[in-house]
Amino acid sequence: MTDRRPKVVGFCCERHGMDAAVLAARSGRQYDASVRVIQVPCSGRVDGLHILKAFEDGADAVFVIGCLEKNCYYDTGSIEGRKRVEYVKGMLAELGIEKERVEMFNAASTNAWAFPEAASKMVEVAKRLGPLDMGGDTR
Amino acid sequence: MKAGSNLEKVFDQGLFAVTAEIGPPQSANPEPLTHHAKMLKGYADAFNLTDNQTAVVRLSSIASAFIIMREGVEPVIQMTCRDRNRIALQSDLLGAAALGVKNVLCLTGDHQIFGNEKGAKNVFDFDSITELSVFNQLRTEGKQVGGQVIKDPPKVYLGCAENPFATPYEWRGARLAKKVAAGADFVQTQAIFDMGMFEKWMDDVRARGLDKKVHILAGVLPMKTAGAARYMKNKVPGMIVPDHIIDRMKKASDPKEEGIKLCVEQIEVLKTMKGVHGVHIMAVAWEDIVPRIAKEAGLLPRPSFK
Amino acid sequence: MSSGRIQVVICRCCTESPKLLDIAKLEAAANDAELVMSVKVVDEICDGKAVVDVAREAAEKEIDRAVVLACHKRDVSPALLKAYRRAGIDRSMVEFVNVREEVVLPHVDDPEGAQKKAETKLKAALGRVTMLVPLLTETEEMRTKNVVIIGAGVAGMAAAEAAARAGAHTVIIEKSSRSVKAPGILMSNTRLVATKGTPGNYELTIMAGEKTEELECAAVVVATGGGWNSLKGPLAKASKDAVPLYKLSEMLQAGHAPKGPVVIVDTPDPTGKSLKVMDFAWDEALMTAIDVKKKHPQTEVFMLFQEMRAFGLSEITYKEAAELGIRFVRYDRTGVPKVDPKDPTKMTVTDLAQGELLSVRLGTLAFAAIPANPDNRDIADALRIPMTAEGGLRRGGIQRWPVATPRPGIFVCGSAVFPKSADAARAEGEAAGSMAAAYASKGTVEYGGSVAQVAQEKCSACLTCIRTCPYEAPYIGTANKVEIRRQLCQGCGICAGICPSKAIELLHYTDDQIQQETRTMLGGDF
Amino acid sequence: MIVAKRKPMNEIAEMVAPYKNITVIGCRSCVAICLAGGEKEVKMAASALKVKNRKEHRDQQFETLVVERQCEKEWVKEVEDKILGADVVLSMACSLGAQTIADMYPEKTVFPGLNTGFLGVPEEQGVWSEKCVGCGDCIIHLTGGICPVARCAKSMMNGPCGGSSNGHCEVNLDIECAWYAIHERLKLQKRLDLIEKVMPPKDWSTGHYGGRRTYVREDARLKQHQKKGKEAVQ
Amino acid sequence: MTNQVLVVGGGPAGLTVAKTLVDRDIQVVLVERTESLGGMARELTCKGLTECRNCGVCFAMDRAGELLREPGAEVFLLSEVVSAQRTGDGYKVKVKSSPRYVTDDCTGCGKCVEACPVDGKAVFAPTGSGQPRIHWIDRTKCLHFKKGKCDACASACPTKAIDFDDRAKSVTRDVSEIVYATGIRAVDACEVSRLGCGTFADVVSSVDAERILNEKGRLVRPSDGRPPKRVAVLQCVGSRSVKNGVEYCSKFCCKYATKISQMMIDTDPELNLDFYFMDLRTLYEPQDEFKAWAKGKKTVRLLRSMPAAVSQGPDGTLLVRAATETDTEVQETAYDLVILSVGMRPHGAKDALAGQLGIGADSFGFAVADRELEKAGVFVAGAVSEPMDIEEAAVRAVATGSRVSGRRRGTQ
Repeated sequence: MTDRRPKVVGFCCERHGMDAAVLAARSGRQYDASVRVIQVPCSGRVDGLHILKAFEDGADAVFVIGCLEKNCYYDTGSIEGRKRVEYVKGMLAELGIEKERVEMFNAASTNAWAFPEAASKMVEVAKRLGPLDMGGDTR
Repeated sequence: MKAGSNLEKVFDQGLFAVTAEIGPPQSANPEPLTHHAKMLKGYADAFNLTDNQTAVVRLSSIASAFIIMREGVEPVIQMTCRDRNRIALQSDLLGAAALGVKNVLCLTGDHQIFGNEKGAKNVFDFDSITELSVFNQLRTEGKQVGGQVIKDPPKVYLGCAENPFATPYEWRGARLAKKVAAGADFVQTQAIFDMGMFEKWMDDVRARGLDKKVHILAGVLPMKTAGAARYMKNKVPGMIVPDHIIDRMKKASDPKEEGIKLCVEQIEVLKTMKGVHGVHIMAVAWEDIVPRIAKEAGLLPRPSFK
Repeated sequence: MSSGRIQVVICRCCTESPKLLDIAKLEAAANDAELVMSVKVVDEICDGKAVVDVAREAAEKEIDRAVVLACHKRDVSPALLKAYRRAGIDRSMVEFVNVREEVVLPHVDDPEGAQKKAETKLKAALGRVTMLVPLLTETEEMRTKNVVIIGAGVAGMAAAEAAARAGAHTVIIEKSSRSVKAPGILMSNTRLVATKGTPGNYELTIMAGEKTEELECAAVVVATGGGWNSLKGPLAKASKDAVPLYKLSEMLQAGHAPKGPVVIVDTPDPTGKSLKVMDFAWDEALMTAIDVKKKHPQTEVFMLFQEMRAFGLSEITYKEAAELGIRFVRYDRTGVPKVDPKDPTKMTVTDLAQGELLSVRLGTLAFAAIPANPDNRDIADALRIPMTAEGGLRRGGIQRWPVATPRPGIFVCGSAVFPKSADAARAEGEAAGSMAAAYASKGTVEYGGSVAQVAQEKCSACLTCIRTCPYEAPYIGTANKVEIRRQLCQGCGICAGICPSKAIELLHYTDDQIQQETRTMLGGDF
Repeated sequence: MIVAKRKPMNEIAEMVAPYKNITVIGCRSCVAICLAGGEKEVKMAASALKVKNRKEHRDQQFETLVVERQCEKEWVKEVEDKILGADVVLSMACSLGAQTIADMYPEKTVFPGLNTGFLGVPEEQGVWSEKCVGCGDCIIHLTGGICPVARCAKSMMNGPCGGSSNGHCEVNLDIECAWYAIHERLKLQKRLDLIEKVMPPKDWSTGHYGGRRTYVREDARLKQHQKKGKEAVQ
Repeated sequence: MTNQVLVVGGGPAGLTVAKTLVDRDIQVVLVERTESLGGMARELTCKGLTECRNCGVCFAMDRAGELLREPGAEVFLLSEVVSAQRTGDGYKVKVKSSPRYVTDDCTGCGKCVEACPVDGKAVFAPTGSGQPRIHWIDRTKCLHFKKGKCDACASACPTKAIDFDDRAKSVTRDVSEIVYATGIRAVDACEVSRLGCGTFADVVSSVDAERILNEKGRLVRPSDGRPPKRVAVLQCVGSRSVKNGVEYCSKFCCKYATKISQMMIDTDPELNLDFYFMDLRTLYEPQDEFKAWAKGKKTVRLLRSMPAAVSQGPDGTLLVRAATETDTEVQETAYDLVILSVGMRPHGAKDALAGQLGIGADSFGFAVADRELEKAGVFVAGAVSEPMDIEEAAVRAVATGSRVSGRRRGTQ
């Protein structure tokens, strides 16, 4: 374990994902600065490769946040997004890396709690499991 | 006379034949076989020796046949296409015949997935029908699949199985016709519970005139519990058990007795059915019940030929 | 690749209050960055003077791309982009960084972290902006002002009127021979067969009677309605006097007296085994029942239902019906209505409210079940629009406009989606009609921008993108490789994310751009 | 097409663990189409291994590339330097690709990244099913265009067996019984006569059981005089 | 500016009409009585966690955000239309806006609220997810105005966004049409006295429940802020009743109540939830969909019964007394939280402005505007005219919008 601040990447869709984040910000809701938001047009744009690369480049936890399923601006995008996340979870698990380090979240433009909760949850996960390169979970 | 087996004689005399099953043990111990042979002698005309049934490794059917013959009981050896290619099948046929086995039942065989050797590589060089045709050619013309002609071809009486309750139902008569064309002398059917459906099949069979060409042994299966009935209805593919039968077993105070009663009733019906030349009693793992069923169904005494 | 002449704009209004960030540091960082030719710190980027000032310097310094540190890009005044365009900088070459809502506001308690984050975001944006390419947007003329409405029912007619009112040329396609007075053209005995073309210029293939015709249109409104009250099911089979509800009401309107007692059952298949229903025509059922009672007070009327869904003001109708002495019987799967096989005029049902087995004489038996319209399948196929599990036509998510489908210019309304009261269906029709007309009245469609692009030499033509795209944008082109119909591409990037050969890139969100930005953001220590 | 599927990452990781420089090579044909070994999967596999290495502080170099058809020497040759430069090659193609590389560079260790499954078709996006076993003697003109050898669990020539229940196979009730399907198809075509007569035992010698097969087309083959470079030398 | 369209009310209907018109290049003046746009939708929660449950809240709020950015729309908050005079084929309307005392430098951090010494506070964040996210001061409560001193909020504000010098404004506009979309009020659950509303802290109305869910994403007890383990949802509180509340069915309550129930279970699968109802009227959804869902959850019970009373047990838990559906025996069941699913009443149909414009009201108080009135340029939109949910309000508003623009084409 180490006191190095965890690094979390959040791929955030430009639509309800970002709308929720903005509403949260304007409502004075806080989350850890270590969360790096990468904007994508739709969570369906996120490629499993982007998630893995983020880990390669130093992320300790990664999340994708998009519109609610069945209410995705791009109709089926957030369903695709979730599938990509699930696939990566599988690959990591096979390699003995905690799959909790990747999550998919859905948000609606009107729930101010959604983005900060997702972000904080992942920061908490990253802290609990420890930085990836510090071996993380040593089981 | 094709093989001069006891079973063949019974048919030739136009008598109502009875066959039953003896499951070989999962061991090298011949004892259970001799035990069953002694116990069942005289209650049926011939006994099927299953060939690694449901793909579970058992004492080989040919060896089993030889063992029960020592007790003066006539075997029907089952030969599946699952584990042997055409070389092994033909050689085993010659071997069996040489040991004095006269009845052979040709089967495709259960898939290994059902057994205790799931990782096995199956063969299925033949299916039951090609197997029949090959054996038929071998016994009549002494000609192997490959074309080689042999001296002293095997004298065997060829049988097959047919399931009237598997889909597509309308094709089942036609399929029997293929087996007859391939050289089947007798056929043992899947266990019958839905009489109506079996009747339908028989109509088709009679319409095709098959009852004249092949001896039909209707399969019956005594059940011990309602659970068994339900299991067969739901879990065994190609098996149809009407609800009224399940109910009957459920309601019964003594299911075992009910099962026997049911079986006997079925035999009574089958005895009177045109084109049915006998019954095949499948008392799986319940061999000792066969004498009683045979008796209560009025199938005794069995004829003997010197 | 790093080229270009960059201008960095920092809006104090967005980044400075509350005093959290050290703007000077940001400014310095910007100045130190390579390729940065101009750094402007303005009090309010939304202020006209600031915009002019920024644009002037951009022009002087021959800036070709810009990074703007402010708030959410859609809140930044469009004036800035206009000014930039005049200065020769395409909107697509401007990278906005939402410092306000992504850095300042969520991290007020962590100035140090926020500062580092802001600086890293600037760095990432500078990296991104050098990778940007000008995006081409094209406009296509709509060849017609036609709005085609499918179905001349309640919703369809309302749609036609609304569309006509808004100045569209309306063409109504009606599969039956029904002829009604409608604005524009009405083609009865006509079905939709197939659709080609792109939004704003759809080419419909229709079957008018026996002959096939091509019909061009700018937009389409689907108003095929629900299925008629169904007669499929054991109850209908059992009784020869069974009629669908609408027949009963027609009969009453025609002045005929129904054979009493009148029994209205929600569905002819109460166990739901053979008939898949969407909903029940409860408004109509109640009105018909009342109609019977009013015209023939002596006639007994029963209504058998599993759930009395008298929405909104129909509750009042419901009460009225009860007061008129109509007997309401609620049942469930455990005691469904049965017609006596020996006596087809006798029906029994377990009345849950009374907890008794009720036996009713059948004079007239009517059913209110509305299954999905069987035509929906063909319509959905022809228009390439999705369907619901119940067999209705599916709209886009509610965050889009309520009557819109995922395909631009195609709208669905009324009971084709889910059964509705006539009044609600009319309103939906009106809404859909006006949306379609508004779409058609634009006269042009703009497309392009951040769309998908195929590197054909990499494409394995595996069809994955074609199967996955919600918009039918990818197709197999003449080279037997995938091409993108730019008019259909909405820029979601689903195809780019799923392509197994990495042959598809979404402009401005290429793998390089996304990974580069991620790497830079992770580089910062905060 | 050939349908394959990625080996579990832990198996792959184990195989490559002892090596420093690893070249991962995918293929743009079948395995790309069945989403197992295209550029995306190649890069993801490499990236996933790097993530593991980051966790375990192991240092490995990965080179990722994709060739048009890994089963053909010429295509492989194009990336020869990358192969020779590596300690080990991880082939993300079907075993044909992997073996092609292995045969071309006998001194190189080549690991299979995929499990090669079968000859099949995509039933729907994400679902593939086996339709042919390459028996070398096609008979589907007799069976309504449905291959019993590949699609019947017992490769029967005279099906369906007694296990066919409601048109499904006893071995796997989710799968249709091939012979039931054949019957329905031929009934539709009014050609049931095709399966009324006994079909003779199949001659398996044309298939794999006849020994490893080589097809030769003399007209297509290059004559000695036509060959260039070292091919020309016996 | 002339020939604008006046939209009265910034709820789902008003917003949708306004956006529809703006999209058709018609200038809009939108007047909202409260401090932010969104109407009822501000207080309602999105009811999906992973999957959208189609409640329409986001649709309304997204329009609110868009409209505030629209150059073609003039939005007046904390404002009222004090008069509307017929002029030719249009109207001259007078709009009076109360001061907000907070500028748009407000970042919504809420430090001012913390600082405010008034109990019950005098400075507020915008209701729920209302737009814009700018706080406001209620002059009638604020010490600065009552006592002439106190600037606690001003000194607490990190962005100096408090402006006590803000003044009331009043403007006049010439408009060609007026859309009346004043919306609804939730029925006060306390009108039904027997159910413990107002008496027990943990008996809340469905609107309160939605407010909590919207704010926290999960339901907690008002009394101790802890998540409840046993929840009762009571339908038709103040609806379908001649005695208390309203006589008609409010239409959306079943839809929203079933969906927040599903949301509660999604957030806490352990939660025991009892759903009391008379008839299950889930809008535009197959009638047994919710039943099927409930069947699949071990902890959910659907009870067809209208509870007689809510009392408090010795251990402080809430006891709901209700006749069981099957037999007539009465049972008492204990809960930590009781949600009273309230209906709606039309709002503003009887206001002076409505009278001036010739808008009538039916026996239930729903606004009535016939086509004649529409010819004169007065339109009614949204739930003020009849019970409806957000989606239907939006759809009907688009329809209204099309008639408004249609009239303009006609008159031009």
